[in-house]
Amino acid sequence: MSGWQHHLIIAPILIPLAAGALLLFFDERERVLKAMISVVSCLALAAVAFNLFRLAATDGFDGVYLLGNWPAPFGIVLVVDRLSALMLVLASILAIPTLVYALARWHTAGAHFHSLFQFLLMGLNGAFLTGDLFNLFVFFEVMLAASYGLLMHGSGSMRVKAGLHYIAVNLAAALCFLIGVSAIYGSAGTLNMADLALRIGEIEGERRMLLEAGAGILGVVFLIKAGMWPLNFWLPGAYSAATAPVAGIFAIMSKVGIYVILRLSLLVFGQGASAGLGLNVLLYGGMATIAFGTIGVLASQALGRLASYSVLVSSGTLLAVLGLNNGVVTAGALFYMVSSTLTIAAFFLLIELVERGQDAGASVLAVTMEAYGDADEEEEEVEVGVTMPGTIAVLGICFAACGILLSGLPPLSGFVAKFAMLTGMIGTNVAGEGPIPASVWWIVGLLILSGLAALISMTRAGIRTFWASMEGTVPRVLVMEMAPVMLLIALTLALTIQAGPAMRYMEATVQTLQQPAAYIDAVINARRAGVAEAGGPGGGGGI
Amino acid sequence: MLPYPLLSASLVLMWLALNGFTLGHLILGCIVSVFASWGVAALRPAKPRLRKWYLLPRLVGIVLYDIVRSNIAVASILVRGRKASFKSGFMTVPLDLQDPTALAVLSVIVTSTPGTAWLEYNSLSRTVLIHVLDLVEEEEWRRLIKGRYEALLMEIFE
Amino acid sequence: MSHTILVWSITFSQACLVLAMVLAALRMSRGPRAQDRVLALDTLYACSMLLMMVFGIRTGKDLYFEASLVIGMLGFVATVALAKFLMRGEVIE
Amino acid sequence: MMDHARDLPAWAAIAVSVFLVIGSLLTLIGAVGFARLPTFYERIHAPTLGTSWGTGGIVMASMIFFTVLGTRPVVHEILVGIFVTVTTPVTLMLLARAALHRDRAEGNPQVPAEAPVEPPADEGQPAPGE
Amino acid sequence: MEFVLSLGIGIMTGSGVWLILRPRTYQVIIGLSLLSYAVNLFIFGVGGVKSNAAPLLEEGVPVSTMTDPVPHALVLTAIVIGFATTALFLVVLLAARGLTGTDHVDGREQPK
Amino acid sequence: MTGELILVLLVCLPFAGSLAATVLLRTDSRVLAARMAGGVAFACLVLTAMLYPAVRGGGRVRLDLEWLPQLGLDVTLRMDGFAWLFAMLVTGIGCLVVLYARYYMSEEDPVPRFFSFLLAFMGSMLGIVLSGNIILLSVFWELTSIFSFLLISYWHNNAAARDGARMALTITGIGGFCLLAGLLVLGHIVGSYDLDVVLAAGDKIKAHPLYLTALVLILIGALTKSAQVPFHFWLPNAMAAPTPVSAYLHSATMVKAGVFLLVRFWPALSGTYEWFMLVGIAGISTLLLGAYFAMFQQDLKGLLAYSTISHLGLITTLLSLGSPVAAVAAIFHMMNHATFKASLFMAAGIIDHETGTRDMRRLSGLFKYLPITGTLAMVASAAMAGVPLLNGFISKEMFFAEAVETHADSVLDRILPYVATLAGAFSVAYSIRFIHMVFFGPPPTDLPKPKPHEPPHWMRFPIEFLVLACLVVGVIPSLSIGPFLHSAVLSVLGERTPEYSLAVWHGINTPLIMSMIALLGGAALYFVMKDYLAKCDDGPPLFRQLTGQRIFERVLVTVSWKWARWLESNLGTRSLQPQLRLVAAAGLLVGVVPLYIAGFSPKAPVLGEVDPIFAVIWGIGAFCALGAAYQAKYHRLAALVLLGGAGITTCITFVWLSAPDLAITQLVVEIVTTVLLLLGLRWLPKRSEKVDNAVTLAARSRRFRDFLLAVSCGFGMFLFSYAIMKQPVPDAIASYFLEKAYTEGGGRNVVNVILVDFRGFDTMGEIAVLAIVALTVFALLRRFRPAPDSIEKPEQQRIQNAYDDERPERSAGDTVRDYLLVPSVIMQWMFPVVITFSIYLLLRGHDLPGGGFAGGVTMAIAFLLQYLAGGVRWAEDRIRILPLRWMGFGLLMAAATGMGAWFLGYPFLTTYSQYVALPFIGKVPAATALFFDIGVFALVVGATVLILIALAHQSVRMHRVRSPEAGKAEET
Repeated sequence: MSGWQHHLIIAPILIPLAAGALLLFFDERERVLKAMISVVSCLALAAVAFNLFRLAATDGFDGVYLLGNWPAPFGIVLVVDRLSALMLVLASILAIPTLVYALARWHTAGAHFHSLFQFLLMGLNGAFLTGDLFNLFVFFEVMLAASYGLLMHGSGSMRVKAGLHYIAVNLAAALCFLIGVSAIYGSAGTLNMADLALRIGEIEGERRMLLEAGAGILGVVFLIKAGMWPLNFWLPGAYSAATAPVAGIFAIMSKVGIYVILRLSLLVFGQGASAGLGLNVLLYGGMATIAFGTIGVLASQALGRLASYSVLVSSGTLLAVLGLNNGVVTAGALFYMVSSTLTIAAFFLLIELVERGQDAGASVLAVTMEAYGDADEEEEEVEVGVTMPGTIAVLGICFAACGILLSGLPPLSGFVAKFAMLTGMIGTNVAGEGPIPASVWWIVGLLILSGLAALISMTRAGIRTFWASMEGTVPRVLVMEMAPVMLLIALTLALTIQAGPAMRYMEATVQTLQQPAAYIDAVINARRAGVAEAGGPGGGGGI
Repeated sequence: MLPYPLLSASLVLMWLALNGFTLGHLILGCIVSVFASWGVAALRPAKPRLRKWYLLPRLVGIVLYDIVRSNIAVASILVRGRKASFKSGFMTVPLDLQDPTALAVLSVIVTSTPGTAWLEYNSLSRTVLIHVLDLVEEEEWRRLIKGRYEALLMEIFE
Repeated sequence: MSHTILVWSITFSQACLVLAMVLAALRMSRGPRAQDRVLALDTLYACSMLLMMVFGIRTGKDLYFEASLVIGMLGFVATVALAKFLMRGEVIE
Repeated sequence: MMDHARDLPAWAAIAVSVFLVIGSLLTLIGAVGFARLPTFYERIHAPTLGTSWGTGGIVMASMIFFTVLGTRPVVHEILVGIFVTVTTPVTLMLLARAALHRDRAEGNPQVPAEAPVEPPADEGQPAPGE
Repeated sequence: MEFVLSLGIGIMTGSGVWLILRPRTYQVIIGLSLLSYAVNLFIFGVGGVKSNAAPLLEEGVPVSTMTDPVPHALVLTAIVIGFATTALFLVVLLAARGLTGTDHVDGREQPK
Repeated sequence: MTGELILVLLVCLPFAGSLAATVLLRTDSRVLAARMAGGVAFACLVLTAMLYPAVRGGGRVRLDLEWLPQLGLDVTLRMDGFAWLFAMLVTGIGCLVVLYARYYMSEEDPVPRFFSFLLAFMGSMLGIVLSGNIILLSVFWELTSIFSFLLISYWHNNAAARDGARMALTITGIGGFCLLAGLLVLGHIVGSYDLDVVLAAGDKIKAHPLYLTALVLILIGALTKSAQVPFHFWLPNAMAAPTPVSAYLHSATMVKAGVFLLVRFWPALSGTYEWFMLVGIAGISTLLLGAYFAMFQQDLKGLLAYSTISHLGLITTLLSLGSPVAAVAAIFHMMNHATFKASLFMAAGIIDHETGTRDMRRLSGLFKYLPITGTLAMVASAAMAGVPLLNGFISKEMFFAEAVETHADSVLDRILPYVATLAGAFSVAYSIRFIHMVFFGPPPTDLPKPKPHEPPHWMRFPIEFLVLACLVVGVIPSLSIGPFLHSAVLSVLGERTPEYSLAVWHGINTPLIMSMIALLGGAALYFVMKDYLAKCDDGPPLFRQLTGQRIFERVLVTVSWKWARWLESNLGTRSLQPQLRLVAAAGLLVGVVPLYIAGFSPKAPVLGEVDPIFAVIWGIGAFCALGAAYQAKYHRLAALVLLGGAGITTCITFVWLSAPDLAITQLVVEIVTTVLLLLGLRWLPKRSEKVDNAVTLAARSRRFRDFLLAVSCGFGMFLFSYAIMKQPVPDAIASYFLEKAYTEGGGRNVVNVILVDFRGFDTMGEIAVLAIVALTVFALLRRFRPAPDSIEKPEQQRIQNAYDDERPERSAGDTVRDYLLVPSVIMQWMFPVVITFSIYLLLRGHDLPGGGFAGGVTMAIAFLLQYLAGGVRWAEDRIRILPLRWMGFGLLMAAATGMGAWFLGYPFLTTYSQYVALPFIGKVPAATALFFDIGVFALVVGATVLILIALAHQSVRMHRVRSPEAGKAEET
């Protein structure tokens, strides 16, 4: 592998960082330039992510990047494996449509949208790539800080109130994160995940107990992020208050928690004495989350809340399914994660367009509301959209597609995802493996119910928005706003058609996750550049 | 280049005091002090005219001595506690000093001397309100401030 | 002998400073008014600064000097802000 | 404890001890006064013991100690002294003035009113802005 | 040492938790500050507490006597992030106060 | 053309046509759309017909395409005789419906959309028929639900259409989900989703413990789709659809999908007692109730809808019996029902179209106006009634024959003949009613369209064709439908194919007698009830109030709305406090439970170890923390000051426990935080202790709970930290850092080397956080609006300004000028000093305590001091800080330093350090880490200043009315 390719691993962090920093040099009025920088960065990011994705699937790829050229347990490492590459691709795929959507109008609703957006991407990518617990904390904070800014982008009472709750809960979570990480450091003496996985077997007695307590506290943090009931009440408020493009990119934020849980539970707690730590919490918590999300989906009147509760359903599904700790099901869950992230993003983007049509004055009102009380904001151009023929039809089709995706109906990827998980639980893949445990039946029931609830809610909402109130008024929608939604839906369609290859990737991913030895080995024995001897552990490593 | 030579020199001294004396640090200190004095130049403070800067050490000496003296005085009052009969109070002292820097120096002297505290300067009436812990003889204090410090400061600054 | 004196005097002086801090803390909680509390905080800062310097003597390292210098040089900023808040109701006008 | 200081000459040890005791005692006395004096305006005098010679004593002690120990002049502690001396008046002044304002606003009779408008007659004043 | 420090951490945590459960935004921000002190000290204490063993390399001082520098670095990062988030939370609570007119954490007064 | 290709085309063509129709969204393309749809449907019909040779005599065509092979989900298309027959039905009736709709739809309707949905529906239906993979089948199954929803709600401005469509979707959706689950369980049992494999594994399935589960789930799917009791009620409500839709969905396709499924899985699932009971009860009750309800409908389409339900019940009943002959009858009746019901719907549509109403109470004597349609309708309804020489008669005969047979020897067996006869009588009654009330009797009086006349010929053509089919099949069954039926039966039953004969005349036997009884009884029944029926309300007498629809809607609203809302608000919360409480409790729980489980017992502290001075310091710290907690509600400033006290304790602790870097950083941060909070304090509302001290009991208990939680958290944290501190330090990575810091990192301050080198990446992230927060703060404050009660200047300023204003000799602002006169001088002169100090901290960081962060904050304090001294205007008049530039520069500098290593072939952030010999000066340490630290420094300065100044600007901004440069803190 040539040298420059190896540096690609850090590019997903550096590109948005540099773009975000560069954006600071330009005044808010240079909108076009800022937008250009942002778009170029996102495109570059996508190119890099796809490249890494491709590389991660090839054999013999050295996905470990030693920052500062320090050997593994001491310095910080970035690790690209199939899972992190998948998440990178997902994030960058999501970034482009949401950014384009934002360029239509929202990026002018407040200061520094583009910088914050880039920093959010940086935080996301960092969280996906890092192989170090404390570095994970740092990137969590980067991501969260940017999300605070983005959530309140556009200001307004709703957003700020939601932002207050969101920040307060996340600050408490951040403190827990610190406690957890330091407890792990105090009991295991390392921060590197791979090293931790190595050491965990040797830790005994009180130190093991402290380690497990630390891991538990850490788990609470990730569950807060992932939105497990009853730690998820911040989520509907926050997501539904955010502007459409922000909510769109937030779709992947709750998946970060899932990602980390998946990563740590299989890497560190996959084997050995602490194996399966907290799996039951995931299982039952996940089921409770599905139930709560389902209830919320039914109880939501506003589309934004409906979408937010769909996020919870999706999180709950993933948590519960991960709690089963079954390879085939986990592969299905990965597929589901990709599919539901795209779906929810598309839905959040769509909601704004749809609701714009509900009240003829709404779009103007939204703009004035944004600008209210602010002296130095130049006036928004009122004519933001053009009434296109067929707008309603396109919106309606997209809405129906979202409904189909959310409720897991064919022919889009929501069905394939649900099927992939279900078949792993009760279908052919467990044929003849004895009786099916009760918890699986519960999950199956909840999954079906949640799909049904989404169906009921979405028809209710769709009928209300498209057929009962939209008569005569056609929302003003720009092609630039419609295209991202359609792109995302098209992606789910592509995912459906290419379900076979996609599932193969997911299965391979799960296989690598289930054999953490290779990961650990790659990290610990990663070669330092320019150092003659293989970068083994230093004097104090004690490995 | 060097709008405030005295300040720059002091900064170099401070730098050397912090880092220890080496040639390298002397050069670095000079660079830093030039940089810092540009910063202060941007603030455009009222530039003090130090007429008789050689009187400064004398002032410092007097003040240090007075501080020692009043330290003892105040400490004894406090140590005696409730038995001490002291009468604290406010007094107004008219001032002739005009230069803000000189006023600042005076205020530092008055306040860092235990037992007296500079409360309020009135630029219209050009008086200062001082609170004294042991206000036995008001004129005594006034004389102390005007004669002992203000006169010297007037000499140095104006 | 002289060493013993030094040890004792250091201990004594630390005790004095800590006691002073206790008194300042008491004043801080008792008030009765905001300016008393602010002044108490200022005193607390000063005492901690001295305590750190004594600690430096005790350990024979001047690593802790910067911390005391920070208090000496910048500690007043917080107090100034507090005082200005009391006087003007806002810190920066 | 204090093994590093065993080589310290006796005179230095005693000088350091004396300065330490003086400095900390003065600070303590100031704090006692601060805690016990009845009015705010009296209380503002007390901490100045700590910030003047209290600090001074400890600074001196530290300087002597490190100079003798390290056999090179260590003077940076003097900066602490200088800055404390320069900045303490600022805080006291601002605080006291704020207290004065509050007392006046509440009509507390024990504080003097704003200074009279006319400058005292015995002042021959140069024109402002000269 | 450990006992005193952990007791202190406990008390700070208790006060902080009490405050973040209060309904006023200002209480919450003070509580978060207290909690971040406690957490910083906790991280700090994880490396083991040693007096006079600063991790600054000097000739003749064996490194084995020095305290663990890693928690220090972690605390430094945590302090910075804590400062940043406090600032952010403050501004958000001000904004919320401005927009809703109340300093209740939910943006409206609790019905009595 | 190969069979495989035809299969693909059959499924794809309709969808392609559907997509093409959406392109023709313009309304003037209605004819074009109709032609295209007709063409597609006809092509499908032809294609299907072409496959007949391949499926004749039990043959099958099969196509496998990989989709998700790992999970057993493939695109397997498979056509056998039964599928062929059904596909013919779907495509054939599809053609006719398109033709009919071409004339039926009015000018205003967006016709392309209609045809688009219709074709898509046809495609889905063909998909169900042709699926060779049971999961693929459920895919198409759900698609039919979705498209039927869109078709039923085609006239969506009509509330009834919307509700009907939604109900259809909900019910069939539920069914679809259950079906999927059932099919998965089936897959679990069989180990494959391939239809052929599943069908071959009938015995294995029936013996499996999960058989009942699978059966129930699949049956729910099938019965909902086929509108069987108790899921029948969606079908009548779906009659709000345009008539072509009803004709298509409710005769040949949608509702037939359910029975199709039953037939499809008949070999694998049927024949057990469970099957017989479940399917039988549903079928029999549907048969009877549907027929009974149909009699009392006043809506033409309603009558037909209930009749459909009843006929489907008949088919279901036949299938429940488990005998091969009954299955043959079921398949046969499926075909027959489709023909006559489609024609009847179309006839009803014509009547509706011509008269403007479908209410039988208003219709009368139409035969005069619509003679041809009337005749056709009469024949069709005769077929529905089971009149001899029509196709309905033959299959009904077969049903009666089966009904008298004994099957599972249960109560069902005994009642079945009577039920069948009764239902037959009802069906005769409503058929007669349909004809008699509409076409005979006095001329109509209050028709919305007064002059009905015959429709265009091509609109009537489909009916003519279908009626002809009824006749042909009815007269010469074995010559017409016989061979096709046989290959269908063969493909379903395989070896179990029974002997049966399709003949009109079997001699006088029990079924014939039953038929006669039903015919005569039905006629009699109608003429008895004629007068009542002519006037009565819609719906059957006993059940009029108890309509499934209403119950369903109530239940749906209750469960999915009322209960959901109640649950949501009770299981969730929108307040912050409970959330934080939960976070704290969760943290406590997971932190303490392991300790408890492991039986943790803390080592008792040794008193001698405790340094009393340190203990006293912590006494102060704890005191301050508690004080802050106590005071924060009413005495904010006191709380702030006490917080400062707690902070200084922390600093001393850092000093005491060997962390000078931390102490410095904590101190500077402490100062900035205090100022920050003070800046914010100005905008908070006044709060006095007196106002709200009426504490309710609830509040008191809440407080007590919080207090307990806080105390336990504190105690837990105490235990936890004590445990962890008492733990011997593990063999940590620390020793590596201590050893390599100087030799490889080039610095003596190990903490700083970690920060800028070993773990420099953390620092980069951390400064990014700071930058982000600064940006957010700035963005938020640009939109800042203070609450009304804090817009005014603070009280103090008002008093002081009033004082200045009162006195003529004073100008405004004199007080503050005097106040700051002396302090500001000192603060100004401190400016260069602090700057020097900050640079000092920055430069020495690598070797001694300090570093970029502490230096940066110090620098920011230097700026802050000037703002404090002179106010915003004064300061900005003199110093122009461009915080955003500082931040951008800092970030880029840090990143660029890291990237510099690339050019030497090293990874990001690899540092390089060396001693450089300079003239006069000697060796100077030069590490690239310094540049990184400079980046940190610049960013911290920029971010801190931006945060503070943006906040400070608010005071100024509020007093300035819309002046152009307001809020542009970035430029100052």
